[in-house]
Amino acid sequence: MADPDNRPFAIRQYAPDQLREALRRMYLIRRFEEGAEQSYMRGLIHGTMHLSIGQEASAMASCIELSDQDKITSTHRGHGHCIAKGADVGRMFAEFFGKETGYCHGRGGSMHIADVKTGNLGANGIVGGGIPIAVGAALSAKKLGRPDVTICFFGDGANNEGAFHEALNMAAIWKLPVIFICENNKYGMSTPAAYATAVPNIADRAAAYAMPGVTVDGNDFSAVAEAVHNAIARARAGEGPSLIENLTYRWRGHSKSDRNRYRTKEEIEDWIAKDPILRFRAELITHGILDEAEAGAIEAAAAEAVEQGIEFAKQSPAPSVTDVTRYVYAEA
Amino acid sequence: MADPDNRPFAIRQYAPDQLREALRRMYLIRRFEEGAEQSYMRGLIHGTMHLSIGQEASAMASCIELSDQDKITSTHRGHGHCIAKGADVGRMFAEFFGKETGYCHGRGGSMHIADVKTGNLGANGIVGGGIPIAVGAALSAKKLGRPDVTICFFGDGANNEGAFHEALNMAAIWKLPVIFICENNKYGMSTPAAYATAVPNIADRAAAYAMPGVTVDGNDFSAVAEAVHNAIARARAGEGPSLIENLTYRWRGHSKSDRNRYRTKEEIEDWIAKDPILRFRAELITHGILDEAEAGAIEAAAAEAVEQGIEFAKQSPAPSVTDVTRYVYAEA
Amino acid sequence: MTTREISYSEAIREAMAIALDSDPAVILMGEDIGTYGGAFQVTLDLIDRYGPERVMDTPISELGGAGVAVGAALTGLKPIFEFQFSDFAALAMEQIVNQAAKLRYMLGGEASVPVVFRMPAGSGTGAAAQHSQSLEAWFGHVPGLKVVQPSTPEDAKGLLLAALADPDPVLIFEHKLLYKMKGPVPEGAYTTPIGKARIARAGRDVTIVAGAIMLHRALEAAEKLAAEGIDAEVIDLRSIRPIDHETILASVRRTGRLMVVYEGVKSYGVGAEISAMVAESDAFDYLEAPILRLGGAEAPIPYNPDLERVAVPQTDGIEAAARSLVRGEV
Amino acid sequence: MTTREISYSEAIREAMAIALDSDPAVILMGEDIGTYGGAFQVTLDLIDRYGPERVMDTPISELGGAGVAVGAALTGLKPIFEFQFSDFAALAMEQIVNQAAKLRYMLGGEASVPVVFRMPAGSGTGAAAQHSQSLEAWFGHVPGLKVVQPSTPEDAKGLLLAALADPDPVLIFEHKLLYKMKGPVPEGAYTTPIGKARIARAGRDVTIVAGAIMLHRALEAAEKLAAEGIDAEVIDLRSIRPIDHETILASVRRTGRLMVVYEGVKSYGVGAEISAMVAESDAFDYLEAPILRLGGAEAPIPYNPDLERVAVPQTDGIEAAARSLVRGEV
Ligand SMILES: Cc1ncc(C[n+]2csc(CCOP(=O)(O)OP(=O)(O)O)c2C)c(N)n1
Ligand SMILES: Cc1ncc(C[n+]2csc(CCOP(=O)(O)OP(=O)(O)O)c2C)c(N)n1
Ligand SMILES: [Mg+2]
Ligand SMILES: [Mg+2]
Repeated sequence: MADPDNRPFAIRQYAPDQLREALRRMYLIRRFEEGAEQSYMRGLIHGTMHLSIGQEASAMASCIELSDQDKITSTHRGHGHCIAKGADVGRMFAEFFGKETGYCHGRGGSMHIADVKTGNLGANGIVGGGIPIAVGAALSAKKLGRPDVTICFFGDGANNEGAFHEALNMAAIWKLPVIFICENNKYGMSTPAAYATAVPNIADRAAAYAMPGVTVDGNDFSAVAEAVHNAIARARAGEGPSLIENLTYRWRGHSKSDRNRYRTKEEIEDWIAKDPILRFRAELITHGILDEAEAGAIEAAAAEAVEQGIEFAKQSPAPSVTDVTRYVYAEA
Repeated sequence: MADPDNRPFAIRQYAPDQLREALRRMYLIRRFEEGAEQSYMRGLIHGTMHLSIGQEASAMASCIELSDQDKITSTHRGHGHCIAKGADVGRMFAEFFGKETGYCHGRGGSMHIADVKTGNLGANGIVGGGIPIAVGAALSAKKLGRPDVTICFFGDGANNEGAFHEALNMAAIWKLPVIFICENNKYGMSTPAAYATAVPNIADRAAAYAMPGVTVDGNDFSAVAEAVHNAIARARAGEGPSLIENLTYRWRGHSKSDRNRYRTKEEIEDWIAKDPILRFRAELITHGILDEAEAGAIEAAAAEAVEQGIEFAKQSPAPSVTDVTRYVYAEA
Repeated sequence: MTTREISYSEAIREAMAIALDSDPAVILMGEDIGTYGGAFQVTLDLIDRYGPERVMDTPISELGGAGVAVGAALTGLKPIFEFQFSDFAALAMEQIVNQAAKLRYMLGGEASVPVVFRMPAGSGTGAAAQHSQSLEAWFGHVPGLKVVQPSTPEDAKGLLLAALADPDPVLIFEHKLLYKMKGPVPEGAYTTPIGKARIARAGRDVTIVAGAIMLHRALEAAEKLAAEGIDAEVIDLRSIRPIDHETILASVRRTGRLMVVYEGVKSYGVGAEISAMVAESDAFDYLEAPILRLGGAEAPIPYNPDLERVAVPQTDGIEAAARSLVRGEV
Repeated sequence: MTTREISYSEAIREAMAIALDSDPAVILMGEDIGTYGGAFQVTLDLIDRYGPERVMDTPISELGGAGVAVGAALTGLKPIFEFQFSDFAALAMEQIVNQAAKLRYMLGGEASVPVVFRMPAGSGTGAAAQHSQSLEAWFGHVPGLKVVQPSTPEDAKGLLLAALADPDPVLIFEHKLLYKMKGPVPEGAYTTPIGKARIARAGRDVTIVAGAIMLHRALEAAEKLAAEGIDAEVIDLRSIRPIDHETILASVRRTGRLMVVYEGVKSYGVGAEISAMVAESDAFDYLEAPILRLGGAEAPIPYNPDLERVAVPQTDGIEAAARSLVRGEV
């Protein structure tokens, strides 16, 4: 075995059980989204959805140290964050199927998937919409004397929204326990980050808020985990926010309506070759956290959980149409 | 006389007539605002107003190279910009007095003072509101093949608005001929820039847009003129935008309702001692551009123009109340 | 409870102090609400009494600031967020409308956003088009929000305390011209129910519905009309969302005539909703005349003071319109 | 002029191409309107035909993007700015309302802002609360803006060309469910006047005012009602600001009954204004029944498709409501 100090951060830092659970959740994300895609094609899900296949390391490594008290705000591409934070895939499918047993009782769908009990304050249909909300959650923690941190996910496209600027500035001046994680998958819908954003790395913008900014390989579980670990430590120590940019890629189109005209097949294939799940799995095997058979079992269990989740969702009741105005206001 | 190369930039760069005209306009700004203040106290002006006394070098040195084709967007503290850009103080007073002969026919008042013919697209009651508009003006110049540049004035408080971020990013990615001039007078209303803005210098934020950013002594005419000169050259050469931060100070309260509780008398006095007009006047005399007597005559002429302006405004007719919906839409 | 005469802004401040005293989750946020005391001096000395940890100056960042308040409300705080002028809420519509108003629903009832937005509104201060709007109708159109508009110091306090007790987002439109107006206000904590209108003056001949500063002009007009034998009932609308249908309909059934007075732009304004609500109800059958709306001019608020005055309803206009309505001249 | 059957989105695209061809000052701006062709494929191949200098992808910056369009319009360009979904205009209210709408007035007529905002609106796509709103009433409330809502491919083209010819800011609410709908569209350039409604079906028993997708549902309902002897007049509203008072009032004077159908939230929606406008006019005396509004539910648009369907008026509901109105059951 290699000198312990040379092992990747995640292997050094986390217990084998934690690492296996992380791999399990990454498979769960992948299979969940594949299952959602198929369900969509079979007409079980309507509307649209945004798949994060290819970005699983970013979601999972960012959330590995979080408890249910810690919060996240997520995006339109939020299934991975939701599962990484601990949600149940059955209730997620139920939501996508528009069922009363879904996390949002069928009112939200994919774009608003949330699980407030595990600290997921919700996906958001508005690009950048969750960024100030995350800062607010961090403000609550600080004012109410709670140790929670908040992780705020957003995309490269979102970093050009005014909300990004205003929120990061406030987080910085108030030294709030929030970690801004930009999942830079090279495109905001069809628009290259290289065109839309004036700086080469989004983490460069941290300088405008006097906070640390780092760019890491978002498909490298350990690299992400280490950056987030440091940022969480900083946040919990009262030293304020950080900006982390995870370079990654979505294999699928932006949403169900994407003709993929803005990127090449080669580019997509290059990135498929950089599968973050296979990479993490290989790393765990290399470092003796699990063996092939165990890995296979984890993978199979994820597929099984997804099947069961779909079944649960199918069996679940739909909301009653007479309840269309229910949940608009608190019930008296 | 000193070695020519050591003379201040403005003295080297501009013809004596231009420099004398600059001094004249700086006095005109000062006397105009004093006149407005007195008129307000006498009840000739209602509403509120924001005086820029103490910031005249920033306005004038920024505009010295501009023609009427070049554009500016201004702020709630916009009298100085308006005069520096070439407006007539009589029509300005008429506007403040709510008269039909005013630049806005009495509809706008101080907060919307504009003079579209000299390229002033208007003060703005919305902090940061003019920043995207300036970028749009620069886009017009570029698309329509005109050589104009646009100067966009805003305060230190405005730099925390989302509009600042979005606009600077777009100006940068499209390499538009616009110069962002932040007049950092240490406070946004009562809120210290040091509290509200996460970075020590607002020019530090230029890094987030990969554009040059400089901080200069905004009470030093020549320092401002040089920075703006370089930025204009860059803009006209098609190399894109720049951010310039002029460090300055407003002697008066934020507006007519300010109790000045957030700053000390000493601080105000320190800055009054740094009067940008006296400093520029002394510099012109030192370098033989004019003598004391000529300077005195310029000062007196400014006072005289202000008196005449007030007279013109007083004599002017008010708009008819039956015209309240006039100018909402273009007349057919 | 003892009642004293204090001003509308003092009443609001008193409500905030009660809230800060009684609930550690309450914080105030807004631009220059600390040392400056707020643009209209409503928060005045609260920073001295509660410190900058509870009375937080925000940078000039309306969208972000409102969003921070929403996120804070979602996670345990109860922020009272002051827009310096309600016009600047135009910068924060996304957080107010797309987030605060919809979060409970989008999350199927699993989340609550108990945030209060204070909205200084209205014209009459010479501040021109971007600082004088009355935009309350926009928010009335948004399910998930509650929108109130106090006309008296007593209600300014009671509605703010009711808003704080409400688990959903509430916007309070405070009229700038009322801040200095005095009136009787009970000491201590009490709430004015959200969604209840108030008959400010009983009458038989015509129902006049009005809110904020317009209530006072309508009451003045009613007094003048009384001298000529016209007996107007004046209803203080108080709540824009939800509207108190019953109080208004009952009044119209009695008087047979309805006039709505509001400062916002006439078309698509508050008066449109009230008129339409009555016109589709059973009170329609009681109407003896068209339903009159007296709203703001179809123009931005102008700077010139005479223009500014004619841009919104004034007492004499209300009086004349009500007279014509009662005399059947409409 | 030859007329062909093309879709609503093809008609819009054709109008944009005509404008780009005929006026070098016209540019298109918006998120993903280039290579992607726009979220609803309305701009499709225009980037291939006119290049990225005329068809400009903007970063995801709605406030700034709209503001750039306003500044460009103020200085010589004629931008057509596409919001990807009209819901995102909530981020740009400040530039649309505080700047574009008011600049001419604030500057006393010395400035002009000839910008066009394209607003894909409405529900029915399963996109839930933040991507399905019908916010046109907000803009109807804003002097300085013009607001239209085409219901047919022909009008989609004609109103866009009219908007471009207009020296003031115009918002065009395009209904997402109509993009694929085909209809006859004349070739070449023509304008549909802003501010004119259209009698889409003449009738004697009841006036139904509707716009966008609701017009088609109202027409369907009218056909069904015809079978039972109820003859509905259906008016295509077309223009939300200004409203064509005369066409609507004349119709109500003939039919004596009015119903307004709209997708936006019922309260404070488009129907409120139309109802109130009629209730205060001389047509009031012709009304034989209350004025009915059929608007969206008082809720955000839900995700579940059945809930989504009941959240806005459908053909059967329109039919039933009109029947009750005519039969005096309201
Ligand atoms: C305010 C707003 N503008 C535009 C959109 C439409 N939209 C949805 S996702 C998206 C791209 C977002 O890009 P990015 O932030 O990079 O996230 P990614 O999709 O790549 O994960 C766009 C333009 C939106 N939902 N909200
Ligand atoms: C969007 C918006 N928010 C708040 C205000 C109220 N306000 C007017 S000026 C001002 C301070 C602006 O500070 P700064 O940008 O530094 O300009 P300065 O007044 O110092 O020249 C504030 C808060 C406003 N007019 N617009
Ligand atoms: Mg992206
Ligand atoms: Mg300042």
